[in-house]
Amino acid sequence: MSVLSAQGMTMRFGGLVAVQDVSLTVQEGEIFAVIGPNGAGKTTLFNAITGIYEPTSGVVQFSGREVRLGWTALTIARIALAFVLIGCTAVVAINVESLWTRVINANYVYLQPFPWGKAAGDFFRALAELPFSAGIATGCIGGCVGAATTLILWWRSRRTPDVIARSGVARTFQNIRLFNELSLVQNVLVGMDYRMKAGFWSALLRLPLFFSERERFHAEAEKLLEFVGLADRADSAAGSLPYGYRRRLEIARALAGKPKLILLDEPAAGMNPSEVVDLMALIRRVRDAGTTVVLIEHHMRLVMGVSDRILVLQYGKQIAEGTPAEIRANSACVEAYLGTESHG
Amino acid sequence: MKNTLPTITFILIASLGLFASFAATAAQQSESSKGTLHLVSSLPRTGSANAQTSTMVNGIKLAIEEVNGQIDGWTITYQDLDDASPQRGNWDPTVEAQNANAAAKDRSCVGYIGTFNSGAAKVAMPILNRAGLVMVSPANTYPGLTKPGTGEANEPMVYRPTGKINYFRVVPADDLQGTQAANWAKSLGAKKVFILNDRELYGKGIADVFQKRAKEIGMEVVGFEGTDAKASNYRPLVTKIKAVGPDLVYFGGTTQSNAGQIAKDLRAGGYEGLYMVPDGCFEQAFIEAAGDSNLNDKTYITFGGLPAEKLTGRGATFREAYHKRYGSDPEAYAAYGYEAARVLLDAIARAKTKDRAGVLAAVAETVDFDGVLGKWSFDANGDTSSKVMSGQTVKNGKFEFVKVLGD
Amino acid sequence: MQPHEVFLQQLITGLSNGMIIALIALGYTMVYGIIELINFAHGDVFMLGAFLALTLLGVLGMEAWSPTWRIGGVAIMLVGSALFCGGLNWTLDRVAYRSLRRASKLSLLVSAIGCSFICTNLGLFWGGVPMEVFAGGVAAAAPKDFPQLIPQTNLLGASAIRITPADIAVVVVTVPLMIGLVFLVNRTRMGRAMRAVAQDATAAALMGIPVDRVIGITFFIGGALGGFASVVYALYNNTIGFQMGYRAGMDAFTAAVVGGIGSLPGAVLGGLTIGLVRAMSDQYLETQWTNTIVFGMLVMILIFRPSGLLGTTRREKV
Amino acid sequence: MRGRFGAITIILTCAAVVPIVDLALPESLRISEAVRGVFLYAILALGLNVVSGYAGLLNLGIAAFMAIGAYAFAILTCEIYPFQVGFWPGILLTLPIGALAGFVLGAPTLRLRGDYLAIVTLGFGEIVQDLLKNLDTVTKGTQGINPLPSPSFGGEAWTASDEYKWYYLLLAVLVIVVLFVRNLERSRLGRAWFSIRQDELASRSMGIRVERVKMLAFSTGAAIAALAGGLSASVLSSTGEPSNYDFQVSILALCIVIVGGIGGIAGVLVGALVMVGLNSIVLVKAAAALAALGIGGQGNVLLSPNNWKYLIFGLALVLAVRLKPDGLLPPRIERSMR
Repeated sequence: MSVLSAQGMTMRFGGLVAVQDVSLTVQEGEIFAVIGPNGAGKTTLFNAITGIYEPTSGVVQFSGREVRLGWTALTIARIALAFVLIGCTAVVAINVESLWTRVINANYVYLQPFPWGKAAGDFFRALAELPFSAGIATGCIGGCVGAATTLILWWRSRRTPDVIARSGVARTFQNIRLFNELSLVQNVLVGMDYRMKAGFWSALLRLPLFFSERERFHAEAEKLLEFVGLADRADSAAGSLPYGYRRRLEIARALAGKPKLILLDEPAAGMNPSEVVDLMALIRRVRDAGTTVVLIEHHMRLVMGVSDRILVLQYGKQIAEGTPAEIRANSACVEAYLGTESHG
Repeated sequence: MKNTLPTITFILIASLGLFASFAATAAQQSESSKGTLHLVSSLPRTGSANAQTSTMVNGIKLAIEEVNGQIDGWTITYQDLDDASPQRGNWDPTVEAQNANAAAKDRSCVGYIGTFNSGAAKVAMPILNRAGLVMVSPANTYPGLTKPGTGEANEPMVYRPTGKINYFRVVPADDLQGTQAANWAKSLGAKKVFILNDRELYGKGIADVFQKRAKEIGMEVVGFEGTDAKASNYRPLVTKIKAVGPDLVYFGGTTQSNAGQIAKDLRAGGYEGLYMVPDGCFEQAFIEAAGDSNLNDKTYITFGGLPAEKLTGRGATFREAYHKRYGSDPEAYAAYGYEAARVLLDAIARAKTKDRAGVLAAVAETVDFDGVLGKWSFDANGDTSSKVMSGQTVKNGKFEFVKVLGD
Repeated sequence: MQPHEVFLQQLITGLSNGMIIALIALGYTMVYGIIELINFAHGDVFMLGAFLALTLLGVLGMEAWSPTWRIGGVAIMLVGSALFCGGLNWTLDRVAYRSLRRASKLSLLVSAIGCSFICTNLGLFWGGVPMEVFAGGVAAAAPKDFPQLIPQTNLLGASAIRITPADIAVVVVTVPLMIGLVFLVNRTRMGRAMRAVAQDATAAALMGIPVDRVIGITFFIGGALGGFASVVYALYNNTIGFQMGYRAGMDAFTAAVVGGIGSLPGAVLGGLTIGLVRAMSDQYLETQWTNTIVFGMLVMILIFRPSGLLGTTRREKV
Repeated sequence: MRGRFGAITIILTCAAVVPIVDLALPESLRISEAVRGVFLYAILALGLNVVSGYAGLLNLGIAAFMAIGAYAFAILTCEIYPFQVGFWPGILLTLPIGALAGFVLGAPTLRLRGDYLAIVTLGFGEIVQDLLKNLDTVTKGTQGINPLPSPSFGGEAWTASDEYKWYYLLLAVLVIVVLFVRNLERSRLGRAWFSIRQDELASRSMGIRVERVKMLAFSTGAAIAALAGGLSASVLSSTGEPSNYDFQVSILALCIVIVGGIGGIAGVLVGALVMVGLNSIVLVKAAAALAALGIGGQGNVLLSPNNWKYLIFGLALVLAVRLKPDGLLPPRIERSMR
């Protein structure tokens, strides 16, 4: 079954077409590589897949399902609720002075007990007697503004990176984006965040759930750091890590959410040959642990060494797809990419 | 952690040290035979009200200098407290409470001159009332501070937790001035009035009274709007005013809340009717801010008391003394400040015991006081009995007395 | 006045006010565009410019000049205030901001707030200068009258609608400045350098652009615009005071945001929008609600266009 | 991990002994009343620190929430309104009311980029003052609402003169707020806040629901600010007037957070001491001392010490960030987070 399927992806920025009609399908348990010269649109493709960009056209499916918040009953209920609440608020807000005079000032005599029942009655009577413009019309306008705002905000958040990450797709970044001021463990714990249950109140009041969860996830995070070989630095700040280790930490952070699919953007960039060998082993271990891997890479030895299948992009278009052996035999690819690479 | 502790310790010690050194200098007191009686004023000295409060403090100092800082062998000392804070640029309730508490605790303090803002008075009054310290305000005009039934249901009892009256003011409250202003507006021939207010306690209060009175005596109120004191101009509002065509625009507000700019924009916008403002604008700074050509002949100012040049007796002496001391004619606020200080000094002289209780009792007994604002007494609420209101206009860039307002 | 006359009059007033706001907003938006700093001191630099203009007016005795000479006087004030404000803004950058380029943006902001306080206080002192135009400096904090060099008489004669020479002056000063600025930024070497620094200061430095100098010049130009604005403002409103920088600055900053911060045409559009909304709200609603209306408009615009009316969504490089 | 808690403990312990030291000093040297103001600002700044320090959302209108807290407390407790719920329920209710206000402002605007949000909050700060002024049937406009109840533990209600009682009450509230904020900081939520402050896109790509997390920060900050507002109103027994909660207050809170060291509790406490101390202790006493010495003449604006306060405050800000761009006590997050 395909873990990731992207069909007809096109990404346009103004006049520039960064990715044009690219399709790819990644099977479960695969290591899939996307290669191509600089500026071929690889990272843009990743960004479109992970929701950082909204593709100009094309459909992305994870495990056969398009990840996008849909029109559910809940959404409609939310918009309706916004309409009612904001509409009512608008009516009360616009008329607050007259209502206050009628309900509070008229009923309250200094230091005498307040007739709550009568006041409540007065409140509704006053509401009912509002003129059309201050009552129903204001309510409708306020409600429409509220509903439109809610709709817009919801629409913009339908396919954001967090929605996609929560569906089990993790990624790393080409220009490493760690949380430099946080420690290594903390970085990994951020990746685990959406698996945690303890919320605001358990943190504030230190409820038992907070402690049990903290214990559990800390242990797991340390295990993950061990998995990528960084256990001995767990408590130092990520910003203090040497470059080569940062990639690993990013991979650990990405794995922390137990994703089904992980996208690695140039994981070997800036690594020396022995680090690359370690990385290849790590990528295989990740796959063996049950996570499908998609990677962008320039480092041909790594790509050819670990990939099951390779997609070649040039100028935003896909020019070939196949096993490493097929790509090596494809003259167009060698010319477009491998040829230039061998000089560099 | 290593460099944290020294930092904190340093900061703590430094701030304590700085404070202590200042406090120590502040604590210096002069010695005299019988002892020291201390007066303080608490006025906003930082920020926008600085102009008025400076003249008030001038007035207070003049009053003390006139008795050479001595009464019956007691030394009178005076401290000018600021109830504004730099970050606020305006009166700050926390600072006002601090001032009041400090005065309450200082046993040698027998009189508290203040506040400028009625809002600040609400904070200070209960504190001073509990301390039994007399408070004389040179500027508060909010009626609810003294007069039952004019403010909220619990006013003014709420400011007198001990039940005794310790708060007095030498200026008439808004209810008097607003009413008189409306009467005068009608006698000037105004039929349609447009009322503006600066949405501050003073301006809104007086504009409300003006509106009520204007309706009672049959003027048509064609508009009532709250302005924004920080606005750069009021041209759109002036267009709105012109569109309804009033003969008089009343602005409840002060020079600080942009009375001058409103005058300017009224003229620049082509409004040709009359313009009337309360005593918050009775200062030369108003004419300077508005530009005399915008005010001349068509502007009317009400004021609780008589203007300096119309004063006779006590007032005339004051005017000369002030001019000699500061090189300029006293303004309304200087007279209020001077009057407040003199009431206190007079009471100290009369007091049987030279302590808080004695001074408080003496202030309350002030009868037929011969002051710069006329001859007046404090009534049972602590208000001045002076009902003299005068009307001014502006001619050739100077205030000119028109008449004494009365019913 | 007929209803349509009232409407037209509010349109004129709104546009005049809007132009002044726009001119101040340009200074904000330029500085923001280049170092992403909300330059809180800008409003106060603007205020000091107005004080300089009044001082020049007093020193040269312009009130006594004939109407034609007065136009020359206005030109002197414009140039003087622009140079002064530009220089002051440049100095602030040099003294208070430059050393914080690498520090967090918030430290920079606090530095700007500090500068704003200092400038406000300097304005208070300036108001105490013993000169006749400052009322002899007796009440330093009081608002100061700025004489009507440009008369506020009606050019349309007895018509109910008023267009005054001051309205015309606002347009005559503001529009060429805006056009000149757009030309400067889009067509000159300096403008190109500014845009380069705005996009990526590090890359610009690597390309041999003297980044600090370019930023300094941007501050100078931004300040100079504030200086021009201060004279126009003073001529139009005829009052200045040491606390006028706050509201003027806030209106201008709102204008810059409404238009899309960093965008020059946006700042102009934003300024005009705010001027018009203020005028219309004063007329057809109540003055006391005008600020609320402007704020509501700001929020609504930002909900529907999160980068302002003419702002471009900046794509984050991933 | 231990380090910062050490710093916080030291500061709070010092604060606790101030009144005791005070009693041994002559009247004019006592400062505990002024330190009370430090506590209120520290609570306010802790609220702002959650928003601006942890989550990195520049909020220039925190005073608006303080105003909302103060007026909510006043309307709920003052005897001229029918509700009169009493001090404790009133103070506790400021929290949800503040949080709700934060939600109302935040819901539509929290998606905005940094400085766009800043201008919205700045505007909100102005609008709340306007609303409080304009709706004078409800809020009494600029009159202020008074008197407000003060806590009583069985005995008589306190007055403004019971300074040591107030002192310890405010200190206790400050300690509770510090504890709660610390609990949040060292939790999943605090981690998420730090992560979005450093790199919003990366945290989003890690599955952090940025809007929700920001909203929690915004509402928490607003709730704490509202609490500070309620307390300050209760101490003064009056709300003062709406313009007592203006931009200057927000700015002072922001300066406290940044000068102290953004994102750390100890830094905020030190910042509050330094900034408010400078403002309401050193400058005030200095001006008073100079005036007592006869310095501060008439006529010349330069001679009055009061006229220098803005300048000194501004210079202090510029110098503070110049000398210590990361604040006096910059937090080391990788250690404090656990």
